[in-house]
Amino acid sequence: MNLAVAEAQGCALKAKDFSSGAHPIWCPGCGDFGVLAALERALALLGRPPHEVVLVSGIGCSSRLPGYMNCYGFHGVHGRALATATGLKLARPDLEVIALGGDGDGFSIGGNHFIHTCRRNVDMLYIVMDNRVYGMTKGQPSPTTESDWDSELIPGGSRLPPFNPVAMAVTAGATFVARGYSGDPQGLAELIVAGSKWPGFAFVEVLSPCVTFRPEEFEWKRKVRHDGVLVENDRGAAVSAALSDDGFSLGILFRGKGPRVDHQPPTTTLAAIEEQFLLPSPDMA
Amino acid sequence: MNLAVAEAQGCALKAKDFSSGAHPIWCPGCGDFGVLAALERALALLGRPPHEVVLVSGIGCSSRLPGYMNCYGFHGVHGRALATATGLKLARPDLEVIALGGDGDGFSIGGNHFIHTCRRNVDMLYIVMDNRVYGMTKGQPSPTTESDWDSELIPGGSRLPPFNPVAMAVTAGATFVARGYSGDPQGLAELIVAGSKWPGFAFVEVLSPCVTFRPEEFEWKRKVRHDGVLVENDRGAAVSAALSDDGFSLGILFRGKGPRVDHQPPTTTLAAIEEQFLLPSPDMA
Amino acid sequence: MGRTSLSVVFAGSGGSGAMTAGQLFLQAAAAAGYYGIMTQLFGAQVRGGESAALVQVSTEPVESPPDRYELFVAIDWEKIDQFAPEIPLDDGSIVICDPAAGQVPAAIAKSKARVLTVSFDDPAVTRLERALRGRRANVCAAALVATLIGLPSRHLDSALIKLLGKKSAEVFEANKRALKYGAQLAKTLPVTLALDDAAPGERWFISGNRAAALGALRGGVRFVGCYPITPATDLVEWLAPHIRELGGNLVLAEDELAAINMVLGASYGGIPAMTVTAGPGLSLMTEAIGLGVAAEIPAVIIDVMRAGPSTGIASKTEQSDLNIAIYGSHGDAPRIVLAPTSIGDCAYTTEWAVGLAETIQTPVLVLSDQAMGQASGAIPAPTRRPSPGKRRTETKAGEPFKRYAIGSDPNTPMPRPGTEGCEWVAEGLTHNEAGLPVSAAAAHAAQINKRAKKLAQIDPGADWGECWGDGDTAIITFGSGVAPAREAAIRRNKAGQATRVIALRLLSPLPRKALRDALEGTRRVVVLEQNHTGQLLQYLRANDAVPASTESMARPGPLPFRPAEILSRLIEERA
Amino acid sequence: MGRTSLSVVFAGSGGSGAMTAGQLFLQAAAAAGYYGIMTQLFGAQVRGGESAALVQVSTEPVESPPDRYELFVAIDWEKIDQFAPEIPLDDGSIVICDPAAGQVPAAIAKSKARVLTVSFDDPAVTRLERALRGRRANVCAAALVATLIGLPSRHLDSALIKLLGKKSAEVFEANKRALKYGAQLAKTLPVTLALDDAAPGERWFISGNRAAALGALRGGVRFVGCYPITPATDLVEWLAPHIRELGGNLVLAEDELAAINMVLGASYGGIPAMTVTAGPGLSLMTEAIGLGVAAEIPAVIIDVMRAGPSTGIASKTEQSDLNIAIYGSHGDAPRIVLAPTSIGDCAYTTEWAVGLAETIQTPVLVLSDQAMGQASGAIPAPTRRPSPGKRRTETKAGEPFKRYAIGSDPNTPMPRPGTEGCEWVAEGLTHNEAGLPVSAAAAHAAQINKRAKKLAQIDPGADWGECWGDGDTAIITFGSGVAPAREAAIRRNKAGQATRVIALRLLSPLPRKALRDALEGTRRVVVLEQNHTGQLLQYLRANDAVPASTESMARPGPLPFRPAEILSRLIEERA
Ligand SMILES: Cc1ncc(C[n+]2csc(CCOP(=O)(O)OP(=O)(O)O)c2C)c(N)n1
Ligand SMILES: Cc1ncc(C[n+]2csc(CCOP(=O)(O)OP(=O)(O)O)c2C)c(N)n1
Ligand code: SF4
Ligand code: SF4
Ligand SMILES: [Mg+2]
Ligand SMILES: [Mg+2]
Repeated sequence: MNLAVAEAQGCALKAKDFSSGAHPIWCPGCGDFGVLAALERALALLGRPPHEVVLVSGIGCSSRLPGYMNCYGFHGVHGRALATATGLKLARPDLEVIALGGDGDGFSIGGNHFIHTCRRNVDMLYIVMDNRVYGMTKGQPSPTTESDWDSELIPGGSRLPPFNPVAMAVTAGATFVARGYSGDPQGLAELIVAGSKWPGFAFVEVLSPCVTFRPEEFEWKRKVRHDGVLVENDRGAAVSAALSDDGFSLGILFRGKGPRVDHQPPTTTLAAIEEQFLLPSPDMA
Repeated sequence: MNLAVAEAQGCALKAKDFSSGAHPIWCPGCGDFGVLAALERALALLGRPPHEVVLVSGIGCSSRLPGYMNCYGFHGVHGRALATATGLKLARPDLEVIALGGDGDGFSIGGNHFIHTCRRNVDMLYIVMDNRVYGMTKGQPSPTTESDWDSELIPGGSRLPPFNPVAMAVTAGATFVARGYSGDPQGLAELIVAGSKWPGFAFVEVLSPCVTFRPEEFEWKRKVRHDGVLVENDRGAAVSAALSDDGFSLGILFRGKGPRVDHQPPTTTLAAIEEQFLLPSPDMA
Repeated sequence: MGRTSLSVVFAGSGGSGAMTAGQLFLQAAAAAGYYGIMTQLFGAQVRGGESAALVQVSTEPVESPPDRYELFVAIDWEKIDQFAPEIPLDDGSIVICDPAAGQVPAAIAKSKARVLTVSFDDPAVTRLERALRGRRANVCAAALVATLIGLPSRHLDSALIKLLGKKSAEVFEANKRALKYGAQLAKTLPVTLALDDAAPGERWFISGNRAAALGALRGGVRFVGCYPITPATDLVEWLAPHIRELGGNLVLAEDELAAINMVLGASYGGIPAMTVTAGPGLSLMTEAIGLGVAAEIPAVIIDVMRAGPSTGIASKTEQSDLNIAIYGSHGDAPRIVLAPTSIGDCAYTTEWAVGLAETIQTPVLVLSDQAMGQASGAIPAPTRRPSPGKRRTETKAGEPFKRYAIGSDPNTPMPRPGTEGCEWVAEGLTHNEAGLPVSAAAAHAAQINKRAKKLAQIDPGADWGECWGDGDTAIITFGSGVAPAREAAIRRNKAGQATRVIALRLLSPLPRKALRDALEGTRRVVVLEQNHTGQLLQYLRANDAVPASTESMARPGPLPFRPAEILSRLIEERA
Repeated sequence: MGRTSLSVVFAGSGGSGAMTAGQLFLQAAAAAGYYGIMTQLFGAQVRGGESAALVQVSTEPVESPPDRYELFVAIDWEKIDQFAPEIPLDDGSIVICDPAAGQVPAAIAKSKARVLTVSFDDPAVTRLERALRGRRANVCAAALVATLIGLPSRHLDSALIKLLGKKSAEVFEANKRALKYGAQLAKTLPVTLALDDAAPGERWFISGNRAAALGALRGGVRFVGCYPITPATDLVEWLAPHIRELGGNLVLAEDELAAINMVLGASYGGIPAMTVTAGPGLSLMTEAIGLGVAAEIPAVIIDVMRAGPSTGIASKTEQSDLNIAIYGSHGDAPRIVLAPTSIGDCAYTTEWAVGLAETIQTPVLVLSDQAMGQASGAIPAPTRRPSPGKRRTETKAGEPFKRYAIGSDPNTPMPRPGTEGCEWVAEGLTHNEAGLPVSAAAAHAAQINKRAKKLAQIDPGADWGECWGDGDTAIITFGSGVAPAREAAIRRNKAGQATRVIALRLLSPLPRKALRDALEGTRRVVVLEQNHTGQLLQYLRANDAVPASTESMARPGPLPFRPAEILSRLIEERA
């Protein structure tokens, strides 16, 4: 459903119902403002009321987002958002669980949880605000940083090939992979809605510029293209596309099959379980 | 160079020069015996004397291997072999550094180091003895375990798609990826030699049965095929091949380009560095 | 009055079935109404290596390791040198072995134990049958010892059915034959070890790890995130099917970092949650435990301690994780630490841990250990349960909800997500009452004080621990130190050296008042613990909770404390 | 004698350049031979938010925070409420501000400080120029204060060149004009704050973090594995290019687990290695630190402490990681913990840490803190260096080499890989002398004792810490508690209340004898530390190292201790 249409139809919830009103600590112009706006819109569209939504994040500028929204949230430790979200969703399948954070949080310290969450396919959404830098710690190269980006820590650049989030997610077993741009809140909101509705783990990489430490990312607005090609099921093809792409094509890039995690109702009682330990009263005869 | 030929030519070093003589704790018939034998042969062939070789491992049955060889070793904590090996190789580029361990050690708890080491392309070899189970802790499913493998912890199987080590390595940026089989020490030794000689990070997945907790892996000897196709540079094609393969094709499966890590000689002295802090003596006039 | 207990070892190489012998014997004795306990010794090999089952049976509850073993049954002698130093025998002990297995090795012979020989091979069984169906010397050995203590054969039969359950009828028959032969053998031996009748009473057959798992279920834990680690894995392996049967989840995480953070997530969702680990895993969890403290999220962490530091000895016991349990997160992150006082108490303490975590909204660590966790016992039924603890979730209507409000009750409501109008963010940064990150000193201090007050307000009542006796010598200990300390105290009391034992169930926050009361009237205080540095004593000193003259009786693992060791050290230290 | 010191705050909103003002002023004063220190306060915003530079200059070395600021220069008033509670002013203070920025806010006005107004906008600069080149009110403010203390303009010029270095000539000229205007403004104000002449002597301009980095280089560290974390990142950012210039490596790891394990790998290779982190990272490193202990691998871990627990307040100081530093690994894993006693001492202590790690072959933690690490000072040149420590690598010829041999010297040789005939395996499992994993109690105890002996044998000599004075009241403290404690003691001594200060550089193993000697003749002992639970005092109590009557003067961060606070608490507590 197109956002404009949805809003025209007068959905019950409005984007502003999801705003906490707190003032973000983000630098003026930070891409994360766009993500915040898109998320508010998307949630309004999804129609789940604020109290049924939980945002789970790690540590970083981007990970501050839950504090700026009106819904439940968990601002945990650096790199563990996906683990926390997985526990939450498995324990409370009735909630709308959205994990989010930065490229450092998700792909550096959190890299292991990323690949294993892709395999696990728990029904939740993961949004990474990828600015290709550790913003909060004031500008060090992250896994997605270009190999020649100059910084105090690594003058001249790391020379390492950047981590390709889309290709990694598909290889690791993700069933829904998309890329959005913070400067396009409308398109991004649509991706978020699609990801939330996806019955499994959905990963949305969002190009979200850090205007302070990566001012050159202003240029992204000229680089992004709405021409991402959706590959269905063929993981090899999706990885090939992601590896040869320049990383600026937007849209849903992959959808595939994965395991379904179902919640099982109780089948026994504690008393029945305890019985196995009870020794029969010996006949003393 | 073919091993038989090499040995016939009478290389200076013999496989037994690398044996410590310690009795492995492995169960009789464990695949890891074959890996040990292949490694000893390969090192003899490589021609680096034992004191220039360091084996770095984590924790698990397979990770016990360094104790059984006559060379330097580092039996560290669970999951961190690649980090330790990276530090060692960067600090001592003159040494032959080989990291090794199990599928649990490398792909579960160590998964983050695995993907980032693939990117970093430090010149060392990584051998994973993949038995698709946590052997040392007595039989729980690892990331590479088949989704329907029944265990005490997950009766009926995890239902998760197995982690594909070859595809993950290639996607993450590895420049040399191969697969060997512990029941074929000769072929495996050749892969190890090729990996060691590779000027960058080389990853060799070794199918190494756990006869105790996965007795069905005896069957692997009938499943493996020496028909792995070498893909050069085209990562997408290599990933596609790895994802569609049944996991039993042996050989070098991918070789590609990656960053080179060079050691820089000193260009200044400590005294010169200290100078920046010295305040000029104020003229008190 | 005749004999009231027997300690016996079944030992053998890989494949000899020594463990099965021990289990068969203990289960048969338990079926006959005896109390008992069995612990296991393994060789270095991952599986199929040599092993020994250490069993005690008794007319009274028994949990302390014996000073010495009265009976040693060698199913074979291979690699016995590996164990010999860990199995105390003396000239009053009896060794039963088969001459076909070779000479009694020096490591055993030097004990001067009396050697009795038997042939474990039933002459009525043909060679061919034996080759086809196995020797079953272990089953025979179990029956031999069971008969020696006077167990009727039906208990052996029922234990066999329990152990073999699903095996084929043929296998079963072969085993029954071995049982019968073993019983016959017993009659040929010139010894009698008949036990008095057992007292009636309800009892359970359970291990410490299973008891802890059960306690968690009783407390309401319905989510477990874990990563395998010895000696904690069998706890979750038992728990896995059962928590699922109760509608809960057990997730095998990719590592301990994921496990503990999954637990915090599930708990935030309102579901009591737990993880189970050992030292190395606990080290990895300390950051998230600090998050649980700061964000006030309930969580139970069971640490089945093993010998450290680092990977140490994975399969053997120690009590050296006390420091990290109490102090192991950065920042001021005080938390609750409990320790079970017996196998059965693993259920009680773990259930209490869940209740405390839920009411105090904070991580609670349970320090079990390998010796207690992996011992199976026929024990008095652990039916006593702590008073239940529930999370406070109801908010005051009309007032704007502040998750971290500063007020008279520091245990502020934590509504479950899904509750309308109470949306709150769990926050690990220094935060204000509403949970928003701030960096002001006043807010920082207010929240630190709030959390400290939660702990300070805990009134453990009688749950703080246990104190037996009122002697003027006191042994303070915890966990698997409790049983041998009690046995030592019983013997000293008999000898007129009045000794009391104080077992701390609540280690942190330290129950100062209860401990002070328990120490009332003592003239000598000794702290017994299984680690090198005397971690418990240092902790008690740090809290000014013991007299300056308090003595340390600390040594590292992995050997268990034996009552005689405690008695002799009590004499030595004084000298 | 005239004025010997001045404390001044430059405050302003994002983009106002308050920090630059502080730096410019301090560097100019330093160039003129004054000692000084500057710390920074930031708002919540990641960058460009409001900020304040807190500066002191003095004719004597100065490191203690002042009780109050004498001068407050508001470049503008935006968001001043964020800071006001952290900046003590009183009716003796002077506020300098521009009426164009609006009224003096209540939070400042309530201090009753005298308000002087100026216009930071040079009337000689046209509006257009100002719009094009910026206001440069900050540069003007710096020049104003510099002129008030009597600095010749050439020092301002040279400081400007140092700070702006590469900027364009145009920019440079605009700034010089602002300097000049500021100097003129000073002359219009009805105050004189002229400082006495500074004493001669070599001095350095350095921060605690840089000093620590330098100490590491001096000690021989040539490998660093790290992961960014505030407030430790600037340490590695300074270190990165320099360690590479010296032929070493600095690797940005994927996380702290990788960082510390890389360090152990590099160190095993024979290269002194280090990691640098803050609380959350340290929590993640505890498992590998335990490995370093067990496998006896040298490693230096610098923890620049910030307010905890959990993520806490990333940019602000606290001393609450003492517990985890000393106790934070599973098992018995005692380690060496040091704390620098001043900015300059960060170099000394870190160099000593490297030497200790290498000689004792074990991890050494250095507990710095944000207040010390991120303060820049013009300080006495830290030229004193500890005696160098080297790893023992030579083995005895002829004997078979055993890495973990038990003998008279517990510091057994650890040959570098590459050495023929000495092949050994670093082992984190309980091992025998040869390094092979074993599980016997005797070997376990032998290795634990070996490692304990290494620590027990450390003779720190005079390096254990410092003791100033011999008063009968003693303040024991560490890290950034030292400077304010010394200042408080100086004042008390002047008032006839003889007070000594004991600064522990070696925290673990506790230098019992030195501390006992330092406490000789005291009648009152107070432990000053910046955390909630009194971690240092508890640790001293655990070690029976202080009298029972010892008082705690502990409170959490993030505000620094000020001498007056210490003085008044010394009076209060007694009452
Ligand atoms: C365990 C731990 N290590 C390091 C840090 C420091 N840290 C905070 S945020 C961050 C990186 C943030 O980068 P990213 O996730 O990309 O978020 P951004 O700020 O760019 O949005 C780091 C390294 C921490 N808080 N905890
Ligand atoms: C931090 C930590 N967590 C868990 C363990 C327990 N553990 C030891 S080995 C192992 C898994 C071994 O599996 P794998 O690496 O596949 O080796 P294998 O035994 O199969 O060769 C685990 C979970 C540990 N030692 N340390
Ligand atoms: S530093 Fe970068 S990522 Fe962080 S708030 Fe500023 S612009 Fe955004
Ligand atoms: S348990 Fe499996 S992996 Fe371990 S030694 Fe035995 S066969 Fe090998
Ligand atoms: Mg980022
Ligand atoms: Mg395995």
